[in-house]
Amino acid sequence: MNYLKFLAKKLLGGLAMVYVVVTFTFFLIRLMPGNPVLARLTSLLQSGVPYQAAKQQVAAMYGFMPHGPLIVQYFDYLGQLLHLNLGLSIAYAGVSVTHILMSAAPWTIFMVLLGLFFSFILGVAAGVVAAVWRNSIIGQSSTFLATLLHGIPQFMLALAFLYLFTTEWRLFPFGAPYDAAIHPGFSPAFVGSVAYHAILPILAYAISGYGGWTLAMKSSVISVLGDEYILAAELRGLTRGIRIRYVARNAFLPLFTSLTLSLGFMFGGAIVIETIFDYPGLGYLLNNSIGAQDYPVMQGAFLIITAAVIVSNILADLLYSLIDPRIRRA
Amino acid sequence: MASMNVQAKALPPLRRPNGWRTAGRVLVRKPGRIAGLVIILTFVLMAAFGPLLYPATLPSDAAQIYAPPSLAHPLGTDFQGTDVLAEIITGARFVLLSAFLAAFFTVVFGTVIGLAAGYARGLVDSVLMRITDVFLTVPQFPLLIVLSTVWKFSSPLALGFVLGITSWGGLARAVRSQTLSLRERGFIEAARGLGLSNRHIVTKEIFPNVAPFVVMNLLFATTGSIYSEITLFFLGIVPFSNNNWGVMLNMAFFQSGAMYTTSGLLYLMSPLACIMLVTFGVVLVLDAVDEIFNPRLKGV
Amino acid sequence: MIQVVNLQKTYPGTRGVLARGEVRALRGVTLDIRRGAALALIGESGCGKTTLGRIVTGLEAYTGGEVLIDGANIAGMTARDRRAQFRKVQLIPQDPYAALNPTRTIAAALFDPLRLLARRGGKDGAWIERRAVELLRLVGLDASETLYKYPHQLSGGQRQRVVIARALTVEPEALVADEAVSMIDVSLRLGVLNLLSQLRRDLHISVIFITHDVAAARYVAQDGQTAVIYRGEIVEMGPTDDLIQRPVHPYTQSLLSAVPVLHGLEQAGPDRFIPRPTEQGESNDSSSCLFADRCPFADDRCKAAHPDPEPWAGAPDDRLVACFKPKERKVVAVPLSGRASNQ
Amino acid sequence: MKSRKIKMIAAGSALMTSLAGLSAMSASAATTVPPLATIAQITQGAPMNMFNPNGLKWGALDEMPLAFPKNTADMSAFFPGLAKSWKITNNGRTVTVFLRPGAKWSNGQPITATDLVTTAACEFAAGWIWWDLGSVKAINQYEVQYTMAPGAKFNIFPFGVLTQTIVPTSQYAPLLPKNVWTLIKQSQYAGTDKAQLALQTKAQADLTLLGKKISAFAPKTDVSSGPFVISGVNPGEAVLVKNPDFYGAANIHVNEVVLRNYTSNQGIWNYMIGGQVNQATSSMPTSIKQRAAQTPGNVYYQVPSYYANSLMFNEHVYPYNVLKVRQALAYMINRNTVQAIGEPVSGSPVKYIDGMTNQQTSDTLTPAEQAQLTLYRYNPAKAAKLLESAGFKKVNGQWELPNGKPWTASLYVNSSYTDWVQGASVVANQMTQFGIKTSPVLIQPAQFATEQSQGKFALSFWTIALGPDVYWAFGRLYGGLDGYNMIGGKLSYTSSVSKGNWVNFPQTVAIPTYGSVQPGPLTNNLAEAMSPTVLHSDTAKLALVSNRYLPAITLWSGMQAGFVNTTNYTDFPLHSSPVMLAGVGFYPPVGFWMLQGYIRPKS
Repeated sequence: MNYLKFLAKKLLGGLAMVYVVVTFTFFLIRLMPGNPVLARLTSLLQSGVPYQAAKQQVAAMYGFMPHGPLIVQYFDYLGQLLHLNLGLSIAYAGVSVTHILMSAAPWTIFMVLLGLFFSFILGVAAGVVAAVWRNSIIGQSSTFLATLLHGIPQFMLALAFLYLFTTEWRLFPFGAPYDAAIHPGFSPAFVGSVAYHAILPILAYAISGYGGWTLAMKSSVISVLGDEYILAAELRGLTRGIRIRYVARNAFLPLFTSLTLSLGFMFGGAIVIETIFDYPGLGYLLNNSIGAQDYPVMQGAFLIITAAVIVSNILADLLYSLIDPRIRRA
Repeated sequence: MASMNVQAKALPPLRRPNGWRTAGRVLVRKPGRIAGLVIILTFVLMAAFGPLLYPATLPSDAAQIYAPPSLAHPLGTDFQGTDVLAEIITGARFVLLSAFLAAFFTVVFGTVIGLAAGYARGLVDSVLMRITDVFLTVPQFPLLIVLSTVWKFSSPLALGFVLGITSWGGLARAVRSQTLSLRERGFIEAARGLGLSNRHIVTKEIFPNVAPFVVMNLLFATTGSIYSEITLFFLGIVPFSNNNWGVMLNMAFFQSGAMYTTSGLLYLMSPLACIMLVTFGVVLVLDAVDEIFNPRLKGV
Repeated sequence: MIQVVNLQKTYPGTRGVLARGEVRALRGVTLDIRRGAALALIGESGCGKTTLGRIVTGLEAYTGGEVLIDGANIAGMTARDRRAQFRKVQLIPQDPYAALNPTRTIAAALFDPLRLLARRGGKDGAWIERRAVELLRLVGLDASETLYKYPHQLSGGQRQRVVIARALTVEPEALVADEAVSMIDVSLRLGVLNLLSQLRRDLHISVIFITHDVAAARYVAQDGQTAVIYRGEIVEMGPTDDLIQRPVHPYTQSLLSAVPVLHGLEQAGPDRFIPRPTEQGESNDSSSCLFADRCPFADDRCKAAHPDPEPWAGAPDDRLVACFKPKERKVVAVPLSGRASNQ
Repeated sequence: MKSRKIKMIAAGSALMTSLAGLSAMSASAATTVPPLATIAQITQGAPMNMFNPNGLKWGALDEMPLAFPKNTADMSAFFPGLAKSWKITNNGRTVTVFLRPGAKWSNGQPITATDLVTTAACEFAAGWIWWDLGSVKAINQYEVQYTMAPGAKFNIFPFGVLTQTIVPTSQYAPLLPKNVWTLIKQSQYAGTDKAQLALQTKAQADLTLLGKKISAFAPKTDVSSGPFVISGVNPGEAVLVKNPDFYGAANIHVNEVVLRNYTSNQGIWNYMIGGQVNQATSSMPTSIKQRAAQTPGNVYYQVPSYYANSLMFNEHVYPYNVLKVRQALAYMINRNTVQAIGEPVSGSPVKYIDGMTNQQTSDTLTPAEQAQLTLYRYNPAKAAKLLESAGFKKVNGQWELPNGKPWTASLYVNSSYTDWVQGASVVANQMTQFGIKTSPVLIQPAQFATEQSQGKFALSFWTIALGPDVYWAFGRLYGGLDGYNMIGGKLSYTSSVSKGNWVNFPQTVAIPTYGSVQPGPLTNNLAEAMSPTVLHSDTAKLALVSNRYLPAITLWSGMQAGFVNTTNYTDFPLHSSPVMLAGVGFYPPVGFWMLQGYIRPKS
């Protein structure tokens, strides 16, 4: 009963947030000074098409731009959105935005979540090590490594990986989510190819997030270590292993909340990482759509990134409430 | 030591503690902090005076493209034969100024909204927190990219403002929760009982208690903003006309392929190294902040 | 000076499936404290005495009844006027460390309210500092050793004196001391209690002393009144010494029974008793005596009707008691020498 | 470097083995030779439709034109494609195309005259006819006659006909309404009859709608007329396999082609240096050329190409409408330095600033005509003198406008063109050194395009002469951008920025020998003049106008440069082959090379 109420509240909150973002981008884009038709026209001219022909082509491509009062357009957009129709792309002349997004979204979501997963798991483990053995060389080097990695900007890591692993040593490919010769499906060849192509970006996500988790977990563990029940456990004579499990479990919970906050950051990082690796996900799409003034695609990409963050937030909240039931009553 | 004052009668000469002296003492207590301070000061000086040392546009020399390090060019030259060191020095102002402004705006928005929400509670609180939730949830970097389409934030002030307004959410939430707990503390009730104004209570009683946290966030936000702005320039999302470290990175990576040659590598690495150094300096100084603001160490 | 008429305070119950009931912290308390008088409020924790203190100092709103300060009804005042009225009643809280802002010096704490007064009275900055030093001397502190210090640099007793000095900055007419010495070292308590008595004498300030410590209440309010509160009601009230020597309400008697006996010097009163524990929680039914469930002397009438405070016939003075079966019982410890006080 | 690599490999041998396993798994193709890899732009969700601006169709790979133009000033030289031969009659107004009998689509159906007619209908609707086509008539299954619109004059009409890429009737005919040709006829009406004009308006609207439908059309499968057909596409890669139905399949020695996506030159460099593509072209700095040359198997090549990058003025903006200012800039910009940094590998500084590339100048102008042109050799002193004579003053090393205000400038470039960016950086630097404080401003491509055409940039970069035809060179100076457009068969002029004129060159100027000339109409005449002598004298006049009045300062003309990787494939045509002359405009060029019998896998 309570749980359903909690769930409903979260979902409603998420929907409200999506609505805010939709409204915001809708009006923002109507504010934009540029004219996509003109942009297309000039880029045709730039590529050598004579003026008259370019004009005619553009007229054919964009014969019908949205018109009517802003508020009518707005409700029309909302109505279309309910049918998951995000309009038509400008750069791809009439191809539906939803179609374009669907070809990009899975890659980003897959990589961001895996990257976050690895950085979180590894970071938390290293954080426990750094805290429990904080006076030994192992703990200190773990802290040092984390501090170092935490200070390296994400794009720097990505650049280093790109240089070292795609050109200098040529261990990994870049520029595609999988080998196009393989038919997509749940075949080992396809999964292998996807993994092979995604290793570098995922590594970049994971390593750039790792340091932060280690440091956070370390301080959380240290504060829990000071708590009285740990002392009591020690006095009861519990073994070290059990004590560490005790501590880790309780130190882990506060980190879980920051997990939801870090999602936005990770999706933001997608723009950098995907652009550097030419990995065709949402971030790459967003960046390119800005370059091409393809506002419907830009709007859609932004919306779907935000929606992904919101949905992941809700999932994380639900997961958290399963781990720590107190949260449901609060 | 003030407590050793033996003049008991009449109006004693009262000694006030000096905050700056304490801060200075705290900062030089550990060698790491001195190093951090030196790094930060170096870059601040670079930002303040660097552009004065060089002509407004640095000379280029087609005969010196990607020259190796030498006395004339300690960090070598770039794709058009311009001295990399000079670019680093003149480029510091934009980066640091806008990062500082961004941090400043972040902290101002975050603190004011957090304090207001936590102190006022009720409707004000819920409205402010819903707004905060939106800013917390919407990922900052994509938002910046979308905003860049309507807003050419290419001056340090505009860039600082837009970075600030997109990143105050976390701070506001933290300040609010601290304010909520401070609000229940005895001294706030006492102040209310004495009939002191709300403004007084918020600024004089609550704010000093969240100040160390706020200052720490100011430092964090500075490094965070450096990353964000450099990334914006690196990806070429903000139109740019002046030289700064982010522009250098964009030119090095996207335009001139500096990454692929040993001779060009310094051009790519120098701005990266500067970013790392600034971050490093901030991290080193950070642990002094708590001590400076901790009243237990004041007036000693 | 402070009049409280039928004061009620109800907290809304916590939301949720299980705990729904509201909490009635005060169920109609009537009091009248005159200028310069002393009143001790005693009762066990949770009885509502702290709530009463917070209401009369303006820190909390009430849900029924009236509060009059200097004859003026607080209800219906503008926020500004209300603040001015409540400034006359200052709270001395239990925890002197929490009551002082750790980030600010004693000077800052004293100057702020003084500045408020200075502005109103057209005084200058020098007056503020002079006045602060004066107030510190009044509470027995040396300004040169305390003024520019932080709270953590002072002892508990000093801190509580600073808190009192700060309360005095606004020239109050009454102080509400809520367990004001319970967190101070025992050795320093007497000094603070004496200070309160001295302020009452010298500055003609009323003192409301809220405590669960009978001895402290007796010390501060020895020439004043004591009221015993049980579950948001005054069950017995009267001149302090008389009430403590001759308690008539079974609840007062049970409280006094709990005062430890000094073995070898005293012996327990012969009628000492321990109230019955209640198993299924106390009834919230206002149509009976609230103590009836735990009272060993309760009969059917106590469970059928609610007693109101009435003058007790057994004393010449103005004693009130809310009990159907008021009876003097010997519960107070008696010195071993056999010399019973007041008898 | 090498020893480090070996160590690394030894250390990571376990990792390597597992990765080798992975890559072996992913290379599921049965061939032992990896597919031939090259670069292309592959966009998310784009349809396999050439009418889409980002469609997944690549010339000479999975689509075929009737013929391939040779990249020379002679606009009537072609390599045959789907057309076996052609006949140009009626003074260039009629072109008859003879299709290759036996040519088939990849679905096995023959390529016939019907496909050509369908293609023309689609082109009309989608606005692709820029070459004044009047009517199309299928003479028989393999013979189609194209006739220029009545009243139209367009001297490269045959070029327009023959460079058409053909789409399959089986896919596109269902999109077309039955009356499509009636609509096209109605839309072409040129008279004054009211009823006919009303019909024309309606027909044009209908065609626009149809064009939109055609541009957005997304076929389920690739029906190819070329040597390859798409077998798999993901957002970053496309795989094409050999089309066994292709008429010249016997000549094609490659079984599979992989197209790798790129978005910036940087991406191409990474592919080239990483040896991940067998062919790629890109503008590149010397360091990249040297680095890529170190990659095993990489061979550098370059092909002459017609383009000249230039500094373009918006003469709506003072002081750039002052001739002496433009001339001064021409003298103070050191074109050698600009080229050395902007396009060091394959560029050459422009010799005569005359609106054409070096190649075009030497192809079209006689030595005497060339001698008439001012050389604008780097000469800051002369530039200063010119400015002073125009009332400008140099104060404290900074030039001031005659009204006493300091002269500062922004030079706008498209941030995705690396050569522009670097070139602009040098030009701005030189201007600043000279005393005009100038900063380069980098702007994202589409925004750059929009704002440039809105006249927002006083100084910007622009590519002139995009192609061998002189009309294409001068059209980019005195055509639509200068307010001259063909409207209803008549040349009209506007000086308004809002209507597209952002060059704002004077309508009439005087030049030696020829006297007063009008560059706009002259340029239009370049497309219409049928007589070579007229063509020649018009070109000479326009070159002289461009040289004297400088609507733009051409900086360097370029070559198309790139690398081929010969590790797995051999027999690339490279420098010596005349085949290299074609394929410009056909990216990637490997398809065309293979058509000519080049490129074989190493066994």
